[in-house]
Parts: sequence; structure tokens; C-alpha cells
Amino acid sequence: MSDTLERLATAVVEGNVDSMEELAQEALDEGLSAQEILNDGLMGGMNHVGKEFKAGNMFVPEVLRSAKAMKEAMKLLEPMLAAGEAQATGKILLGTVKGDLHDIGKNLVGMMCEGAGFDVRDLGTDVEPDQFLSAIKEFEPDIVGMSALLTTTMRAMGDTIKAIEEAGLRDQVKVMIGGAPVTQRFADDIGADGYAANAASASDLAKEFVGAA
Amino acid sequence: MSTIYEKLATAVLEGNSDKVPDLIQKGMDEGKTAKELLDNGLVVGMDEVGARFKRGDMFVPEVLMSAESMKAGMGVLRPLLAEAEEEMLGTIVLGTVEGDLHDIGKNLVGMMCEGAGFEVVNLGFDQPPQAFIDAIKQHQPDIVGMSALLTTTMRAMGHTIKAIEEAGLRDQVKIMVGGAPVDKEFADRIGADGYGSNAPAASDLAKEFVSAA
Amino acid sequence: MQVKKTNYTVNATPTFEVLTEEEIEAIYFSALRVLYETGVRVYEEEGVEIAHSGGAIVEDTTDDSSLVKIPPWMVDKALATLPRKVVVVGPDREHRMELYKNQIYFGAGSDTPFTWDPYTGERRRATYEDVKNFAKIAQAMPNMDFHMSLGIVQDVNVGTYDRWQYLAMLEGTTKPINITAVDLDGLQDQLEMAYVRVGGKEEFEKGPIFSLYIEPVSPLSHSEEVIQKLLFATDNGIPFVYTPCPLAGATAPCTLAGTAVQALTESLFGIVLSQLRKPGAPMIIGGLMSNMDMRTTVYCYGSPEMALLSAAYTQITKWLGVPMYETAGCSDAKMFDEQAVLEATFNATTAALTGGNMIHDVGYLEQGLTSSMEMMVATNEIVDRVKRILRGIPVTDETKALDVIEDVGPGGHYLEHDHTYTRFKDLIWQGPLTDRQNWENWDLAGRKTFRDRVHARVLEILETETEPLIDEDMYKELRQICELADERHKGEELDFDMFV
Amino acid sequence: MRTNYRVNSGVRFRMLTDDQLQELFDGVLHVLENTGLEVHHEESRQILQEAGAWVDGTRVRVPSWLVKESLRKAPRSFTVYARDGNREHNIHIGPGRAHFGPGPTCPNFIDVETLERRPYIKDDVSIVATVVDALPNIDFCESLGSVDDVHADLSALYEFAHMFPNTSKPIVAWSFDKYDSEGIHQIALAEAGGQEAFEQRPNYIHYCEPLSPLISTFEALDKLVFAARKRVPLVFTPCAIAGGTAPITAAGIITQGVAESWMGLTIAQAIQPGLPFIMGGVLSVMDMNAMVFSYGAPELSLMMAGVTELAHFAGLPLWQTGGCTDSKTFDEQAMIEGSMSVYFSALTGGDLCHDVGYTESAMTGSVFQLAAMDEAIGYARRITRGIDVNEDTLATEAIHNVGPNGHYLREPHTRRHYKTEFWYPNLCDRRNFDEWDTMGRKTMKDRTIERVRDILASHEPAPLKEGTETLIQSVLEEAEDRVQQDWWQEREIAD
Repeated sequence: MSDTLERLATAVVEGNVDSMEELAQEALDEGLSAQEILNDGLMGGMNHVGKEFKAGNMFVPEVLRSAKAMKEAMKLLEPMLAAGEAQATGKILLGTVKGDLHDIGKNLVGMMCEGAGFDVRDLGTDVEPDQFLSAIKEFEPDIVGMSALLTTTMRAMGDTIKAIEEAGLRDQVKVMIGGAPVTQRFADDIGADGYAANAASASDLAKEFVGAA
Repeated sequence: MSTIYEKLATAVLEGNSDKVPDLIQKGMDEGKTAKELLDNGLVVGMDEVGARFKRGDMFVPEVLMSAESMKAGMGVLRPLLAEAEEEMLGTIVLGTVEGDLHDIGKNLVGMMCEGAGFEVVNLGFDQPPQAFIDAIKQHQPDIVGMSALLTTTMRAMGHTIKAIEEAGLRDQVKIMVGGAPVDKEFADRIGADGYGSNAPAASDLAKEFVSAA
Repeated sequence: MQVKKTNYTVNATPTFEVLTEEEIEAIYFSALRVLYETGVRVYEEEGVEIAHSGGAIVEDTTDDSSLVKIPPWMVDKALATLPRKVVVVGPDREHRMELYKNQIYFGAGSDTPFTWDPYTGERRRATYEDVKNFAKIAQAMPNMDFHMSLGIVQDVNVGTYDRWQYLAMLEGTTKPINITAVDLDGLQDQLEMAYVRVGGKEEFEKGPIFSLYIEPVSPLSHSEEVIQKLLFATDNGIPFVYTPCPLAGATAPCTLAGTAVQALTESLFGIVLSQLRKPGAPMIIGGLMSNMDMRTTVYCYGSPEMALLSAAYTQITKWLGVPMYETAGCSDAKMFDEQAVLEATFNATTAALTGGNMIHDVGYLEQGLTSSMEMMVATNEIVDRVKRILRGIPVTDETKALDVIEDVGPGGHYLEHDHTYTRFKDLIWQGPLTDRQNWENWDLAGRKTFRDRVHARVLEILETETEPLIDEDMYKELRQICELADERHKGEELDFDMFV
Repeated sequence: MRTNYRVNSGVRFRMLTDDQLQELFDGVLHVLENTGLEVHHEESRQILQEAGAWVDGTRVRVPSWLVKESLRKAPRSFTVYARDGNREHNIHIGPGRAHFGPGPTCPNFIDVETLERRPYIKDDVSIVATVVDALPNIDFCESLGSVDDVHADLSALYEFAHMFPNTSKPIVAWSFDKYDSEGIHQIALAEAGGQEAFEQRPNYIHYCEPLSPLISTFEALDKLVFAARKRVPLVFTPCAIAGGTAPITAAGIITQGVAESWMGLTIAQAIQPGLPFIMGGVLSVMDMNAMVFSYGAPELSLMMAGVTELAHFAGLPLWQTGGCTDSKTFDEQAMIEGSMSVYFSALTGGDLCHDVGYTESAMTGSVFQLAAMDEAIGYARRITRGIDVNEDTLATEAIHNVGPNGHYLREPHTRRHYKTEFWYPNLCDRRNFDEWDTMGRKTMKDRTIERVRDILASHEPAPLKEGTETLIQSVLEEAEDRVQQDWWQEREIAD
């Protein structure tokens, strides 16, 4: 692997936000393609971050810093990737369901998934089923992720899945859910495709869904 | 109306030392023998004390109050029992061995044994083997109790037992040992007849010795 | 412009007190009264003579002892020369205890007859190997600052086990050690060993590598051996702990204030005697103060009264200006279980909050009769938690973070903020043995309990190969001192082994 | 006779100085006045505007004078009463007094028979309430769970309906929305004897939870408005996560958390001047690797101590947190974490300490943890009671009488004091090794399980007044009718 790519990966791991653009440019100047830089440099770094995080050696603020660093480089690479054949790992639509203003868990999932190379759109909190529907039509995600922190708002996840079914969009997307009171049993009950106990496993689950695991 | 036996037992249970001699007098007036008053009154009271203490329903100061009243009763009954040539519980010589100034545990054993109806001769602490030998000769006890709190002075228990043997007195007495670092195995090793893990256990052991004898 | 604050007092740590100054004074002056009017019994002629020539009244002399009464002025005089700070170091000179007001150091307890074998899971008599292993554990524990044996070596001669115990500890740790001695001869031998360990008497005097544990007997009784040790330590520049173990309700008054009065009386006698012998002799007072459980007759090592009384006594020592020997990290539980840590959490937290200097008895179970490696490792983690709390709450513009709150605003989050990124490792405590996984991960990882994790850590330490702390020649030299002692004391032993 | 003799009644603990508290206090006022909060409740915004707050869309900023005025109106001391008139069960909130009780809403429960973790069900409510009623150091009741086997909307109502008959200790009632609150209040009134009687002797406290950072949610305020109008004592407590939903520094999270709570205070006092208001919140760190909100971190105790002192500085009682753990099981970690937070809670005198009995970072309620913490609280209370120092306790005469080498076991002084001076444990075992060995080497866990099962087999809480039980049934039936159409019901049928 080229030295520059290795440095890029290291910069991602260390969360060196400021040096990312410069390093990416350097790599391009060396003649590497945007796809190579992404796959071997940035994603290499993020994979390492994921592993270290799972092993308990890295912490959320560091992971987020790494994700941010990757994003910095992506600013430069994205136009080139869009022009070529390259693709992100997949697309994820996220939202905290209706009635729930708790944001933190879902934000974490979003950041982790971005770090894993997903294109993430976050609808925010208190999201109505209709908002999910129109976003699915427009954004065409591979995965829809929903979260709820309250036992009361949990069932709004069921409502949302039902609405997606009724709109005939259920086959287009995988649905994953999460949040402190959510369990696998509940996920099965309301017909979700998967459940994740925390942000790290949510990102793993998403990768599994798109066959990138 | 409760019987004189019940009253005596209650007086012991409540630790009412002043009342016990009067009640004994009353019982004698009613024609009860010393032996009857002891077995059906005082001893019944103390048995209840022991049972309650074991259950955690009585506290040391209360047990000692009861022991005091038992002792007061024995003070009255002992000459009468001797007169009637009744068998008495017996005499215990107690001491903390040479080199050891700790004697709270041994004192507690003494008081508990008195409560059980024994006559107790307490030699005090830091007692050399000769002091035990002299006391055996003088008081003709049924039981000798020794305690030590330190491992170094535990050894002195062994020396003391040996000295008793050499003085030819070993067969006259049962020997029990105790103290925090002492256990059954050690008691066996130095040739003691028994080991009491705490004061109530020592008093039970003493009773066992005399009833077996 | 941000102007620096004036007229502004900061609690850099939490503050904690049991007694007011007036209450401390009441206890102190009561102790002076007992020391003068009741007196203490002394079983050693030289001690009596020193006290007497220093101004004490001597009464009721029997063939083995005298009643010694100390007038208050003698105490004032002794306190004037008593060092307010005592230093004990490790043989490596890196581990170091500066014992004075509010400095806290944790360490093990000594001389338990029994120990829990980490391999068989059974309670049995302690051996040389156990004591060495305990020292090894203590060496590996960052929050253990000094060491005591946590076991009586019982696979050697009884009369000389103290030397072997010291040797075992020297093999396992380079932290300062608080030794016990069987008798004066044992103390002399161990001092010899310490000279060997640091390279001579002079080196020892520059910084003593052990302190000596001396225990007068409550109530108010100072045995021959105790006084001999006190005088020897004083003469030889050995800092010593003069620690009665009053038992409220049995060998001391049932009220905690009364127990403090009696303990202080006993300590003050030690102070007076040491300062009469050699003004400026370093000593540490305090010790184990607890209550007798009136339902079981045991000497409580895990009761709230012990924690409370130790805290109160620490305040008294701070007021007097003498280093304190506190007690914590111990329990009445028979084995390392939930009770053991419950009690240790309370007494270790209280000791740390109070600021007693040498906090000993970490690792004790069963009222000090059994030691446990698990208990020591667990207490190390408890102390680590408490130390996080002792860092207090700094209140500054940076920590109040009003601007950060404004930046993030309602509904935002702080995870990505620099304010979080730059601080989280320092501010969020992490314990190596504390588990915070979610259920699923914990379940997958085999549902390990704290006890499982602590046990694994104990074995890990024991099985990690380490460089010997003393070289072969030095070991031989130290061992020879022990063997010579065995030879000298041969005649005292029973004609069979007591334990093994 | 002495004079100028100042004693400590109990121990004295301080985390912060008055200077530091004043600075934190000013910081809270600054946040309320300058940053403000999002208030998602129109009626509340109106009330705030009328009271003098600045309303800009949903953002509300509160001038310092208004906050201070609200603080002045709120009482520092008040009593919450046992429903059956049992004075032993009343709670007197006031300086220096710490009370303890469980927390609400865990999805799981440790089954009392199987000891396995499973979803919390309706029958668990009465188990928790009965155990609370019997434990001597637990002072108020919450349910330790969200009932899973009833309609999700009615979980809170069922909790109250099943707690109320099974303990006469005051209940802190959690609810989803105003409808629950109404049902709960109806039940409480029936027992109290009407609204006026309730106002004089309130028998429950209402619990509302705003959202961090700086959001007053619709439900929280809707319940608050209801409770304030009915004069129900109120807990208003955010649950802020240091480094997640609040600044990572203790001073920062305290500042933000208190601002969130005092928005509720301002609304409550505007509606009902003098309403007993118990300030929150629950402040702790997030484990930055496991990503759980830690209920066992030392920072929980640290931050809670700071916020307690700020509450007392401002003249309000505090909703403390303790006796809880991140451990998944009943083990040593659970005891270390629970004991330490209980201890600091007792040291600060935080007025109502909840979440006793939480395990697994609030995901599983456990009556075993609760019972073990009852022991820890007893222990803590013995320490915080301190040492009495007076002529009698100094015992110079007893010492003189006993003298060197004597003992105190028979002294009258000992007999007078041994029962009150010493604490006697229930679950901590002090037998010697031999006895412990003979009795089967039981650990504290074994003894705790026995004690809980004993309580459940034998304890009988005081009965409700005649008629209350019938009313509870009709309140529940009404509520069932209200929610009948819901999809959840369909799911239940489909199952």
C-alpha cells in the first residue's frame, strides 16, 4: 500500500481533521483514484477504528472525530466518486419516531454508519410516518432506521412500519430499529428486519443488510 | 398464675438478679427441692437465653444480666445442693496463657459458663503453666479452659498442656481451648479435648464435658 | 476581559467531618483527665522509670507492673516535640509515604492466621508463599501505597515467623512495609534485614523502609513487649504505629465518644513515653477502633461504627498534629462476596473522605482472621472510584461551559464538541474490573460477575513472571538472618509442628 | 456545664463552597435568561409570558428576577403523608434529611422465583410495593418497571393502581400523559377524602421529566400543568448525559440540568404559588465505549452531590439518585456502585433519593438489589448519624470504674447505650467462621434472596379504605375503554 494511503488511514484513526484534505490531495496528485483513496485509505482507517472500538480501546468521541476526518476528505473526493462508477456502502434513512424528542442514540447511529461509509440522511426527531414515506420515495434508501427511547413512543415504530407497508414500499427497504427499551422480541413483533442494541451493532447490522459485512 | 418454676425462669431470662434469691426462698417454702428449682427453674431460663441468643434475638449485655441472675441463684442453691449431695455442674478453671494480655474473650467465656451454672475460677491473663497446675490442685476443677489471641501465644497452650501432663494431672481434667486464631485442628494437635469457636460454644462444650463425664 | 476571582474560596476536594472542633477538644481534655486520674498500667520497669523521671506519678506497683498517671503538662510537652510529619519509603526509594494531615495512603493488613487459597477456593492457614503472593498483588495495585503481610507465615517456626514474613514481603514488593514483630529479638532481626536491603544503617536512617506496628492492650494496659518495642524503635529511628484496638462495649466504653477518649488516652501515653526517651521520635497513632457485635460477640471489622470512629479519630489526630493509622478495606464477611465489598465501600470511602494517613487492613475478611487476594484487588478499584470523587467539582468558566451550552443549544448534542473530546478521558472514570456492557454483550461474553473478573485478575498477577526484586546474594544474606534466628529459638518450639 | 459548645448532629459533608455555589447559581440564571429553552407546550408558554418571561416562537427565556421569585415561592420543607395515617410512613422533607426509594420504568425485572431477567409484568408491581412497604430504610415507592402485559398507554396507571394498595408509604407517580395523571389523582383523592383533604395531606408526588439539552417536552409540561393545578407535589427532573446531552464537566452539566428543572419550577409556581417542588435531575456520564448512561459511575455521585448542594443553596429539595448499578446481575459490582451512591446521597442529605434497585443501567429492576440497598442505606444512616459527644458519652467515669485490664460488658453505661449506639445488620453476617460454615456458607446474595421471599410470604401492607378498591377498578375500566381502539390491542389479539 502506498505510504500516502497509510498516512490517510492513520489520520482517520487519529481523527486529524485538519490534515485530511491535504493528504487526500496528495494522494490524488500521486495518481491514485478517488475510489482507491476511499477504499484503501479512508475505509481502511475506519475499519481499524471499528475494530478498536469493539475491543474497547477507542471511545465514542474519538470514533466521531475519525468519522469527521473521513468526511473532510470525502468533501474533496465526493464529486469525483459521483462522476465515476463508485458507490457508497449504501444509503440509510434515519429518524426518531413521532412523539419522541430523544436524539442522542439515533445521532450516534448516524455517525457510526457514516463512518462505515454509508450515505446517511437524518430526519431528526418527532418524525411522522408520512415524513418517512416521502423521504423513502425521494432518497431511495437501502435501509430505514428508527429509534425510540420511551416505551410510549415505541409503538409509533409499529405505526410507521405499517404505513410503509400500506404505501407499498416495504419491499424496497430493510427496516432496523433501536433504542433503550427496544428488544429483539419487540422488533419481531412489529415486523422490523432487525434490531440493534447499540450504535456500533447498528452499523454492523446495516453493513450486513447491504452485504458489506 | 404462673408456677414458681416459670417465675424463676422468667427472672433469669429478664436478668433480674435481685428477684432470684427471693423466688428460690419462696420455692423452698412451697416444698420444692433445690435440685427441682435448679432444673425446672433456673436452667430452663438459661436454656431459653441460649436459644434466643443463638437466634440473634438477645444481646450480650442481656445474656450477661441473665448469667448474673443465674449466678445469684447458684449462690443460694450451691450449699443446699451440696447438703443434699446432689450432683452439681462442676468447676472450671480459666486463664489466658503466658505472654498474652488479651482476656476479653476468656472473660466472656467465664461469664457464660457461670450463666450455665458452673463455678468459675478465673485466673486472669498472662498465666504461666505453673499457675494452671497450682489452680488444678487447689480447685479440683472438672474443666480447664485456656485462651490465646496471638499465634505466638497459642504455642504456650501446647506448653501448658504438656506441663499439666507432666504434673500427672491430665486425666483429672478436660481441657478446652479457644481464641481467634485457634481452630479444631490445632486443638487436636496440641492434645486438647475440645475447642470453642466463641463464648456460647465454649459454654455448650463445657456442659457436654460434664454430662459425658 | 475575564478577571481572576478574589475573595473566593474553592473546595478543591470534598470536605467531610464527624466532629466539630469543640467536640474534638472535649474528647482530648477527657483523655487528659483519664490519663492523670485513672492512669495506665505499665508492665515494663524501664518504661515506668522513664515516665516517673519525666514527672509521672507512679502508684500501686506490683511484682509485674505499675499504675502510671501522667499530668497534662507532660502531654503538652510531648506534643511540642512530636513530629507532625512522618516519612516512610520503599526500598526502591520511589514509593514513598508523606504522612501528615489529609494525605491518604492505602495498604494491606497484617498477620491473619487464615487465607483463602485463590486456586482451591478453600480457607486454610497462611504460608510463606501466600505472604509473598500478597506482596506481589500489592505491588501490582496502583492504589496500594504500603504493605503488610496479610498472613502469618505458619509453615516455619512459630517463634521466628516474623522474619520469614518480612523476607516474603521483600521478595514481593518494593513499597513501604509496616512490619510486626514477635518480640524485641524479632524486631532487631528485621532491622538487620532492612539494613541489608537498603545497604546499611545510614541508608535506613535517611529514609526508613519500614514502620513498626505496636499494639497496647485495651483498656489502658501497656505490656512489657510493647514498651520494649517502643523504646527500641525510638532509639533506632524506626517510625512506629502505636495502635490500641479498643472494642466499644467490651474493652472500651460502649459509646463511640468514650471509646475515642480511651484510645486517645492509650495513644497519648505512647506519645509521652517516646518523646521522653527521644524528643522528635517519629510516631503514628490511631488504629483499629470498632465495636463488639452484641449479637455474635465478634470484633467488627466491617461495621459503620468502625468507619465512623476511625473518621472521628482521624480528625482528632489532625487537630493534634500527629499522623494517623486508619482502618478500611476490610469486612466481617467470611468470604469475598457482596457483603465484603459493601462494607469495604463504606469504610474505604469514609477513610478517604476523612484523610487518615496510613489506611490499613485492605484485604481483611472475617474480622481480620482471613485474608483474600480478591478483596485487595476489589478494594483497589473501590479506592480508585473514591479518588475520582475526591477530585471534586472545579467551578470555572471552562467547566461551567455556558458558551458551549449556548453553542449546542436545545436539542443538540455534545458528543462531537471539542469541550467533550478534549476532556472525556480525564473526566470519565473507567475501572478495569467494572462492567458496563449492555445485556446482550454481557450475555454473549459468558455472564461474568465481578467476582469472576476479580479472580481472573488475581490469577493473572500471580502467574505473570516478574524480575526478582532482590538479587540472589542479598536473598541469601536475608535468609541467613532468618535461619540464625530459627537456630537461636529452637528450644521454644513445641516438639511438633503446630499447623502444617 | 459548658458554653460555646457547637456539635455536629450527624456528619458534615460539603462538595462545594458557598462561593462556588453562588457561581453555579448565577450560571443557571444566565442560561435561562440568555440561551433559554425550547418549550413545546403552548399553554405553558402563555403562562410564562404572562409571568414575565420572553417568548420567541417556542424559545422561552426567563429573566433572573422571575426565577428568583419562583424560588422564593417554593417551600424548602413539607410533608408527604402515608395514605393510612401511619406516621412512621410519612416523609418530612427538610434540611438534613435523606429519603430513599426505587425508580420507575425499567423494561425488565428479575423474577423472584426463577431469578431470571424477563419483561416486567403487572404482577411485579405488587411485589415491589410489598417489599418497599416492609423494608425499614425504604421510604417511598416507585414501581421499578414499565408494565409490559397491559396496553402500553396504561402501564403507568396500572403501576399506580397496583402500588397503592400494597404500600402505605408515599408513592412517586410516574405517568405517560395527562390522562394517566388524572386517573392516578382520582385514586389518591378517594383515599385522601377529596381534593381539599388531599391538599392538606398529599399522599403522592407527581413525576415529570423534561429532555436534555434544554427542551421542555409537551408531555412533561402537560403533566406539570395538571399536577400544579391539583396541587400535587412535583418532581421535575431532566436526565442529562455528560458529554452526550450536556457538557461533560460536572459544573457544566449541573448548570444545564438545573436550568431545565427551573423552567418547570417557574411554570409551576406561576400556576400554583407555594407548590412543593422537588428539583432534578439525574446527572451522570455516558460510558464512551459501551454507550450506556452509567448508573454506577463515581461521577454520578459527584455530580449528584454538587446538584444537591446547589438545590439546597437555592432553597429547594432535590431528587437524588442512588442504590443503582450498571451490573447485569446481583454481584460485588452492584454492591460497590449501589453502596457508594447511597452513601453520597445520604451524606448530602439529598431529599428524595430514587432509583434504588436499578440494575443494568436502568434496564432491569430488581427487588434483590432493592433489599440489599436497604441494608446499605441502614449502614449509611448509621454513619451519617455521627457521634454524640457529651458528658455521658465521653464516659470518663465508666473508664475510671473499669480501669486498666477491666471490661465494659457488665457496665450500666454499656447496658444503656448498646442498642442505640450500634447498628445491627439484617443481611450482613457477623458470625464466626465455624458457625457460618455449619449454616451452609451462605453469601449475602443467598441471604438477600431469602429475605425478599420471606417478606413476600409474610408481609401484609395496611388495607385501603372501603371503596377505594372499587374506584381503582372503575378507573382502570374507563381507561381500558379509552384506549380500546389502539393497534396494540390488535397485536395482542393476533398473538
